Amino acid sequence: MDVTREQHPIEKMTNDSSLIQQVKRVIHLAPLEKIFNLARGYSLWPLGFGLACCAIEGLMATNAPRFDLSRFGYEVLRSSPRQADVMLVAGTITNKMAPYVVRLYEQMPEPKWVIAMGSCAISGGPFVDSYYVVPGADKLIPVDVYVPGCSPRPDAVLHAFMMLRDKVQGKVVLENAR
Amino acid sequence: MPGSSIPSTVIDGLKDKFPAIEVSENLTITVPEAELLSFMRELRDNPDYDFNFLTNLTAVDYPDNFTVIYNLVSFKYGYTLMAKVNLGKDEPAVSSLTSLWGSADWQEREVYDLFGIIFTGRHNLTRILLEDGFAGYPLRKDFQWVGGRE
Amino acid sequence: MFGQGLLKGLQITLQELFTKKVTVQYPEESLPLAPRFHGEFVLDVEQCIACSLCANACPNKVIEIETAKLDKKRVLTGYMMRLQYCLFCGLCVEACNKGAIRFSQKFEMAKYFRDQIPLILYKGEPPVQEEQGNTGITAGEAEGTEV
Amino acid sequence: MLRTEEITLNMGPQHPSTHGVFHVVLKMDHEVITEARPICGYLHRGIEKLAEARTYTQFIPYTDRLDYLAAMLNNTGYVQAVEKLMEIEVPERAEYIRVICCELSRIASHLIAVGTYSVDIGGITGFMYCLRDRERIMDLFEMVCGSRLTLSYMRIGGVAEDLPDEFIPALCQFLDEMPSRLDEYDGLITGNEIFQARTKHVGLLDPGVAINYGISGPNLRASGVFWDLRKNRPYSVYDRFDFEVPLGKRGDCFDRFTCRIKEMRQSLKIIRQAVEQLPEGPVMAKVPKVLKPPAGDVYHEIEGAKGILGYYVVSDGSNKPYRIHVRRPSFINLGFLNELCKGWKIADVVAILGSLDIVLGEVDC
Repeated sequence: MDVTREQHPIEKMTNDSSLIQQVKRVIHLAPLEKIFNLARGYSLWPLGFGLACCAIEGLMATNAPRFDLSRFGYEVLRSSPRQADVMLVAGTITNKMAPYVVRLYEQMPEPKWVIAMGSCAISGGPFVDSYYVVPGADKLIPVDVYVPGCSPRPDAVLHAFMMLRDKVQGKVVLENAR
Repeated sequence: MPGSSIPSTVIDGLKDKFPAIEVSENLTITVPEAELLSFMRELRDNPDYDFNFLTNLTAVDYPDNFTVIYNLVSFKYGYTLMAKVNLGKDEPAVSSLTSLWGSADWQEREVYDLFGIIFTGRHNLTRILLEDGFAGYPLRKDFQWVGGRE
Repeated sequence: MFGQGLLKGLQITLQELFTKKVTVQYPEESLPLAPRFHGEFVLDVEQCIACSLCANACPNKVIEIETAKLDKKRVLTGYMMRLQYCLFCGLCVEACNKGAIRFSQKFEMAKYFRDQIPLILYKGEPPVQEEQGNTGITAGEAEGTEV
Repeated sequence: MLRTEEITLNMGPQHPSTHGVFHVVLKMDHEVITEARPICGYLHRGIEKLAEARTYTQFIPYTDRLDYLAAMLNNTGYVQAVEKLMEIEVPERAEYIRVICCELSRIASHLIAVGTYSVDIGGITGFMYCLRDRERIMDLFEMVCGSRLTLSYMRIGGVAEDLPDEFIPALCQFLDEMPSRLDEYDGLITGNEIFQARTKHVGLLDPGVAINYGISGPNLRASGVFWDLRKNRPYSVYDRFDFEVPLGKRGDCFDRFTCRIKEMRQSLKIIRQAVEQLPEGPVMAKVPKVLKPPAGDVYHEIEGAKGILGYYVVSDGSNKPYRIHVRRPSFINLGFLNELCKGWKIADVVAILGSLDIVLGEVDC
């Protein structure tokens, strides 16, 4: 089938313009994408965005000389979400902060990934019973890797980054993927 | 602990000036709401006490009443003092101390935010921690909420 | 003199070039962990008497114990820790009289899916009922924290 | 002076210099700040409400998450408040261990303050050096209680466990090496002309105003007010140690910064004395399994890393606290930000905010 920009197979299936746009954006040339992903996996740029305690361990201590995130090429902490690939949700998301977390995520360019670090980001953690806490980052945004711990060690965060790298590069077959 | 609590002679002097105050065993002073501002002004301005530092301001929701607690420190003498004001359950209001101590500003806003106690005679009494549209006052005992546990 | 502070700083960083490196090459070599390190939990099932002291000591109701009655003796049939709520404070380990629940040195607990996070430390079949013993009383339910 | 149209600028909630999720609405006339309205609460988790559903011991881990940079100090403040309420006598050895851990925690907190302040001003190098040395304290904490950040080491009546055997030699090595490291910071950060140009005579805090606004800790002492609870109202065993309270002169950002570096030196001095005097004995007083303090209330203050840390505990005689309120130093120090920023340029806001050394977990509680 001749796939050109004008004659995309999806146009034969539906008339929904937004869906057509979405599919055109998502479907890429597979071999090229593999090379891209290989490169992406080795140069993830995290968003310099800390919420609570985990930010000290996940962003500061991992960047510090002891653990040194730059050995992997991930040290480029961008303060602007427009330049970041990975969002490290490090800390408790409260109801007041939730809209901003979503907005930051939406501002990040595709493709983007999210690591939920610590109990709070996974499920609200110690504060799950509170009146003002969002029970988990995945209630707001899709999460790729969960790092249990309160707070996890910097090595555990490095491990999560490497797991994310494997996922980005397609090295792992995700079991029971939905 | 040395120099921690206020000597009883000073308390006696205060009692003479403000007969309405009650002093408990551990030298906690309960002040009627009407006299709070003048009592606090006396504590701050009288050189015998010189309570220049309002360290803590909070409230408790007791079954019968709200209690606002003030912790004062005098840097000059090292005295500390705990003062309490009891307020009624419906529409609790107390006069603000922002004219005396700047540190009362944010702490009063916090108490307003979490307890719904109105501080009269001050500007900008808005919620500080929660967002403006939040319903209810979470630290009241009758506050109902749903947690996020699965 | 202007620039003196800058030179001093450069001198310090230059000296640092010749000192021992502090970076740990993490995936290849691992940092020596302290013996008391709070890692993943391990349960010594032989030791556990299903007293649920750990579940009661927990600040956040993380531990869920399922027991069954067998000859007037409580037997453990299930032990699950919902690690997504855990504070890793160690109060449960401290509460255990038998030393059954312990911390291990494993800290690489990252998962791709949320439903893989709860840590099932023991899952046994309920023992054969000789009398009409009741099963499935969870410690968590007794506290009123149904999942 | 020529006036221009007023501009409103939002700084935060996600901003690298706000040290967390903090929001300042800056109203500016050209480059000059006319109003800085801080908006906090982005990390409000309702810890005080959660405390009412937990027992006295179960609340200890939650105190870690207030000021997560100095968790030991938070632990200590809370357990001492409950001990005061229950009139528990803590064993000597436990008191000394508490002092050692508290001062280590203070150093760790100040190291982060110094390091991040260096980043705020524009020098990444200082941050790397501070974090390198903080890792050593984290190692010590891991030896003692198994965690790095959220420690939960203190218990009502003592400490959780005795010090491990390898702790004291490692601590002594740390104490020997740390003074030279502090000299390094002085050379790298304090002595740097660019740093001095951006912090000296910026954000002046008048001592009288500072006291009126309840500002405490190094921020107050930088203005020249001698008020350190470890000296003025010694709690625990602080009256047995010989140390000085560093004071600033002008009360500007530079003084607030150098006060922290000087305080680290004093903390090292305290730890060294505590290690020398460390007695043998039990580390836990005899306390009942279920803690039921008598009905009543107590307010206890300690000198935290950021300022005066107070715990107000109300008991109704049951095993759960009726109410716990924390006097959080960062929260009250932040109340003065508006006045402190007025009249300064926009670049100075970062310098002023960084010098106040706030922790958002503590501000929002």
